[in-house]
Amino acid sequence: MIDRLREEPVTLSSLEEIIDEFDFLDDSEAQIEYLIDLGLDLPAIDQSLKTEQFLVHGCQSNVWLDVEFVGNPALMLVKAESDAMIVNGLVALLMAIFNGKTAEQAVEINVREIFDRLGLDRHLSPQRKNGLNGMVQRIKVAARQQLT
Amino acid sequence: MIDRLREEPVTLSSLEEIIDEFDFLDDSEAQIEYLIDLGLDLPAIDQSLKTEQFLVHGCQSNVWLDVEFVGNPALMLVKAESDAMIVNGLVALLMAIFNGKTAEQAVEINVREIFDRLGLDRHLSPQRKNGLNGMVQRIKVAARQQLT
Amino acid sequence: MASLSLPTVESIREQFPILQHPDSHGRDVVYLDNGASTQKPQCVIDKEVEVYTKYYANAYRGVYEFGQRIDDELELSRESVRDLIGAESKEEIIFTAGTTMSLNLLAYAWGSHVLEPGDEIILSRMEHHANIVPWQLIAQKTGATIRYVPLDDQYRFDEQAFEQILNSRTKIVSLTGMSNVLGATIPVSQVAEAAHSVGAVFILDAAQSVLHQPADVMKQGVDFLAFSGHKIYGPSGVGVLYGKQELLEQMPPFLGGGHMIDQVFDDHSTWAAAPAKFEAGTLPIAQAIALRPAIEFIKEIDFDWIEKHEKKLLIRATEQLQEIPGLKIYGPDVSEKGAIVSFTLEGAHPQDLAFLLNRHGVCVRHGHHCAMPLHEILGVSATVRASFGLYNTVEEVDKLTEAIHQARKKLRLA
Amino acid sequence: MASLSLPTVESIREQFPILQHPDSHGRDVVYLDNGASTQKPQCVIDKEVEVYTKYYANAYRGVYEFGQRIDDELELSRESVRDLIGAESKEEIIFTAGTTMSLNLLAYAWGSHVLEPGDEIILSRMEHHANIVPWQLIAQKTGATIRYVPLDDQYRFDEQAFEQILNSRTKIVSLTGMSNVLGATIPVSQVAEAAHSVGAVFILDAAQSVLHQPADVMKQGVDFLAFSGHKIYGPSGVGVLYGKQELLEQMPPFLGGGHMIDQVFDDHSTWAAAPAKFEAGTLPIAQAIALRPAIEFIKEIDFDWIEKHEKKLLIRATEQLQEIPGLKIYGPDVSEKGAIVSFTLEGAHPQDLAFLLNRHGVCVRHGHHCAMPLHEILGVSATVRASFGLYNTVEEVDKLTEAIHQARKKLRLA
Ligand SMILES: Cc1ncc(COP(=O)(O)O)c(C=O)c1O
Ligand SMILES: Cc1ncc(COP(=O)(O)O)c(C=O)c1O
Repeated sequence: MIDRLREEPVTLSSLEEIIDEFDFLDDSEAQIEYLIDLGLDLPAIDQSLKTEQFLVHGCQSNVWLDVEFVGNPALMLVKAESDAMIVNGLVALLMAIFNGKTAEQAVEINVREIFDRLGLDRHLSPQRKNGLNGMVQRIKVAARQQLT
Repeated sequence: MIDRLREEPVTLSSLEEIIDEFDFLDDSEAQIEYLIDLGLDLPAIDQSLKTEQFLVHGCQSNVWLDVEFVGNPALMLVKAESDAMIVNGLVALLMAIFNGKTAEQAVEINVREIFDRLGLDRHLSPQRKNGLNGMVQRIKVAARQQLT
Repeated sequence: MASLSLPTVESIREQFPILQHPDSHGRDVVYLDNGASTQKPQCVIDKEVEVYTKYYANAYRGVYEFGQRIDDELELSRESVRDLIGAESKEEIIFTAGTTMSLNLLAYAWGSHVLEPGDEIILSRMEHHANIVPWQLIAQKTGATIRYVPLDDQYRFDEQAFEQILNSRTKIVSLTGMSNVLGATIPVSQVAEAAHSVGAVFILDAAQSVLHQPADVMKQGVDFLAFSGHKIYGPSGVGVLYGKQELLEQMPPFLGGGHMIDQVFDDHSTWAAAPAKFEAGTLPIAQAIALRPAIEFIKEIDFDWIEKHEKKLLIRATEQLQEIPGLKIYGPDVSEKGAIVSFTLEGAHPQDLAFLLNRHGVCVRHGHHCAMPLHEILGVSATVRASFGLYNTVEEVDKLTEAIHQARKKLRLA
Repeated sequence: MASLSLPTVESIREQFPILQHPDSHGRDVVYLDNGASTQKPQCVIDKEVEVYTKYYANAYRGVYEFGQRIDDELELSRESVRDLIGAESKEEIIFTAGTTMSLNLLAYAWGSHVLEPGDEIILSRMEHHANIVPWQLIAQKTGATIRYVPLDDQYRFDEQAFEQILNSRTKIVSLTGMSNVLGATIPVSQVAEAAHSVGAVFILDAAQSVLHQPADVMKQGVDFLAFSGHKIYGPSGVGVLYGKQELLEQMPPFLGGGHMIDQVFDDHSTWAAAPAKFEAGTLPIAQAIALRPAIEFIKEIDFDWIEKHEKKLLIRATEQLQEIPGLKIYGPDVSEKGAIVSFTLEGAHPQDLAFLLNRHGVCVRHGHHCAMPLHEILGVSATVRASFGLYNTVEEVDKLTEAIHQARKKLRLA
C-alpha cells in the first residue's frame, strides 16, 4: 500500500496545475466541480487507517488523515481520504501542497495564502472550512513533531 | 351639584343626535373629533368624586364614575369625568345611553350593539376599549344592585 | 374558499417572480427545498412594500393615521391566522419571530410553569431540533425527563408505543405534525385526546404540516400550535404561536419589554393580557402584515388542490427514484406522508450529490436537516432531501431524476 | 465614508417613498415618531424585494446557488454591522428579532450565567422597559437586586451617583445610550471603564443612540450592545446583538433549535460556535440582508451631517415649544441631548393632544413610551413626544408648533 502511495506525487496534480486550472475556470461552481474531479482521482487509503485515531473532527463529512515521513531527507507524505469527493478534492490540494516537503518547509507553508490565491476561501461553507482547518492542523502538528 | 347634574339630560346631546352626527361624519377621525367636542361640553363632576373609590381601572387615562338613582320611579344618573376629552366623549355617549333609564332598562341595554351601530368599536384602541368596558361594567353593576 | 375554476400550476408559477428567470449560471431553477423555506408570491412581496411605502409606523402605539392603519392591518392578519387554524378568537394568535421562537417560548414559559422533577415531556423520534433542544434545556433546569415516541419499521409514528409511554407524570406532549425528513404525519386528534386523558397539554409543531393539512385546533384539541411564515409562502422573520385562551392566561410571560406589560415598578411588573403579554418589543411589523396575503393565496388555491398536486409529484418522484440503483428512500409509503423525499445514494456523499444536482439547476438540501436523533435511527449521518411545493411541476420531478443520473455518472457510479 | 458633496434634506426625502404622498385624509404627513420607528428609504425596500425575487433560500443550509448567495449576503450584512459599531470580527455580530430580543437573550443567558443571590444589576432611571423587565425577571430567578442610577435635576444621567452605586457585587451594568423620552445620553467610555473596574460587564442599549452616535465598541469598552433595524431606517423584524468574542464563548445559549447546535443527543446537545450558537432557527433572512443598505445609506449621508441637521431641528422645536403657555419640556439642555422633545401641555391630555396634532398631519406619540419608572419621577403618567429623523425639515417643526396652537384652541385653552 505504501508503495502505491509513494508513486502518488507523480500521478496526482501538482499545485501549479491546480492553480492554473482554477484560474482558467474562474467560476466557483466549476472550481468545486474540478475539486470533485480531483477527489475522484485520489487513491484510496488503507482500510486500517479508517479508525477513530485518524478521524479529523470538525468535518461535515468523515476524513481520515495520517502523515508519514519517508526517505532521507525525510519527506512528507499525506495519506487521507473522505467519503465526500469535494473533501477529497481538498485533500488532493493539501497533498499537492505538502507532499514531498521537508518538515521544516511544511511548518513554514502558509496554507491560507494559497487558498486566498485560489479564491477558494469564499466558497467554502463555515463547516467545510472548519474541516479544512482540522486537516491543516493535523499536518502541521505532524511536521512539528518530526522536528523535535 | 346634584341639582346641576339633574339638568344634564336636557343640555347634553341625545343618543339620536349622536347617532345622526356619526352617520353624517362617516370618517373615523372626524367622529373622534366630535367625541372630543362632546367631551368638552361635558359638565365637571364634584371634586369629592375624584377619589380612588370612583376611579375606573383599565383606562389609559383617569376616569371617575359614579351612578345614582333619582326620583320615583328611580331613574339612572351617570356622573363621570376623565382628564382626556376623547374619554369624556365616551362618557357623554354613555350618559346619552343610560341617563333617565330605570334599573330594569339599564340592565337590558346592549352597549356593544350601539357601539357596533356607531362603528366606533373598530376605532378604539384595545386599551381604550378596556377603559370603556370598565365604565360599562360599573354602570351595569350599579343597575343590578339597584334591583336587589 | 376555493376559486371557481381550478388553478393550474402554470398560473400559480406566474405569481412567483423568482421562478421567472434562470439563475446566474443561466440554468432553469428547479427549487425543491420547500421544506427549508418556500418562495414568495408577488402578493406577499407587494404587501411588505405597501406597508413600507404607504403607511408604515410602529404597532399599537400611535393614534395617528399610519399607526391606526398598522394596527388594523395587524389585526386583520391575526384574524386570517385564526381562521386558518380554526382558533376561537384572534386574541389567541401571537406573532413571534418563527416556529423556533414559538417553541422556545412554550418550553421556557409553559415548561417552567408546570414541570417538576420527575415529570415527563413526550417528543417523537422524528422531531426537528427546534422541538428537541428547548425541551432539553428546560428539562435540565426543572429535573423533568424527555421520552421519545419511537417510529415503527415503516418510519411511521408509533401510536401504540405513544400510548404506552403516556402516564400520569406526562405534563407535555409536543409533536411535529409532519416530519421534515420523512414526511410522516401524526393522527392529531387521537394524540391530543390521549394527551388530555393524562392531563398533559398537547403542542403541535405545525411548521411543516400547516400548509398541507391545515390544523383545526378547536376540533382537534390542539392546546398550542407553532408555525413559521417563511414556510407557507409568507415573509421571513415572522412566525405564529397559537394558545388556548385559558392556557395563555395561566402561562407566565417569557420575553420582557415594551407592550407586554401593564405596569412597571422598580422591582417587578404586571402583565398585559394575551396576545400582548407574549409580544414583547416591536413586532416584525411588515412581515406579520404580509403573512395575510400568503394565507389568502393558499386558501384561494385551495388545500385540496395543493394536496392532490403535491401528491402527484411525490408519487412520480418516488417511482422514478426507486428505480435508481443504490438509492434508498426513508419514510412511510407515499399514501401516508407529505411531499418530502429524503434519500441516500450508495457511493455518493449527500454533500457531493446536492452540489452536483445544482449543476443542473436542481436545488435540494443535504445534511441532517436539523434532525440528528432521527438520523441516528436511520443509520446515516446525512440524507438528501427533495421537498415539493405548490409551484413544482412534473417536469421538475423528471429533472431531479435526470440530474441524479448525471451525478451518478460524474461520480463514476454508472 | 462621507459623500463628497453634502446632502440636502430635499435629496434625502426623495429617497423615502412614504414621504412622497399625503395620507388618506389628504394631509401632508409630518412624521415625528422616529423614536418609535423610522421610515425606510427605497434602497432598503428594494433590497428585500431583490432577495425575494432573485435568490431567496433558507440561510446556512443549501449548497445550491441561491443558498450560497443568501449566505454571502448575510455575511456582508454582518460585516457592515461590524464596521458600524467598530467590533473586532463579524463573528461577534448576532442577528436577532430586535433590541428587546437581544436584551432578553443577555438577561436570560448572561444573567443566569453570572448572577448569584445578592449580586447587583445596575440600570438607570431612564431605561426603556426592554432594558428593565428582562432584568426584573432574571433578578427574581437568581436572587439578584436591581439598582437604579438616578437622574440629576436637569434630567441627566448622574455619573457621580452611578459610581457610588457601583460595588463589588455589581455584575452587570446595562444602560441606554440615549433615553427614548428625554434624549439624555451617557458618557459611554467612562461608564464602561467604571463598570470594568468592579469586574462588571457593560451592556449598551443602543436602540436610540446607534444612529446618532455610532458606538465604537472596542475603543469604548462596550461588552455587549443591542439595537434594532427598524429604528435606523432598516426593515422591521431584525435586530442585532454584539458581544465580545470571549464573552460569547463563555455565555450559554438561550434559544434552542436548528443551526445553533453542534450535535444533538437524546438528553443533551452541544453547541456551535458564535454567532450560530445564538441564532437558533431560521433567521429573519430578507430583513437581516436589507439591514446593510440601511447602514450604508446612513454612512453615505454621514453621521456629522445627521447630527448637525437633527440638532438644528431640535433647537428650533425647543425654542418654539417653550413659548407655548403651559407647555413643559422634559429633558436636559439641547446641547446635551438627542433630537427628542417630550412635553406636556397644561390642561391637555397627551392622548387628546396626539390625536388633535394628527388632524394636521403631525404624527407624534403619547403615553409612557415604555418608560414607566421614568414617568414616575417626571411626575406625570404620560407625555407627548416628537422625535426627529434625518428627513425632517424646519418647516415640519413649524407645523408641529402651529398644530399645537390649533389644538390649544380646539381644547379651549387659548
Ligand atoms: C432605548 C430603547 N431600548 C429598547 C427599545 C426596544 O426596541 P424594540 O422594540 O425594537 O425591540 C427601544 C424602542 O422603543 C428603545 O427606545
Ligand atoms: C418540523 C419543523 N419544526 C420546526 C422548524 C423550525 O422552523 P424555523 O426555523 O422557521 O424556526 C422547522 C424548520 O425547518 C421544521 O421543519
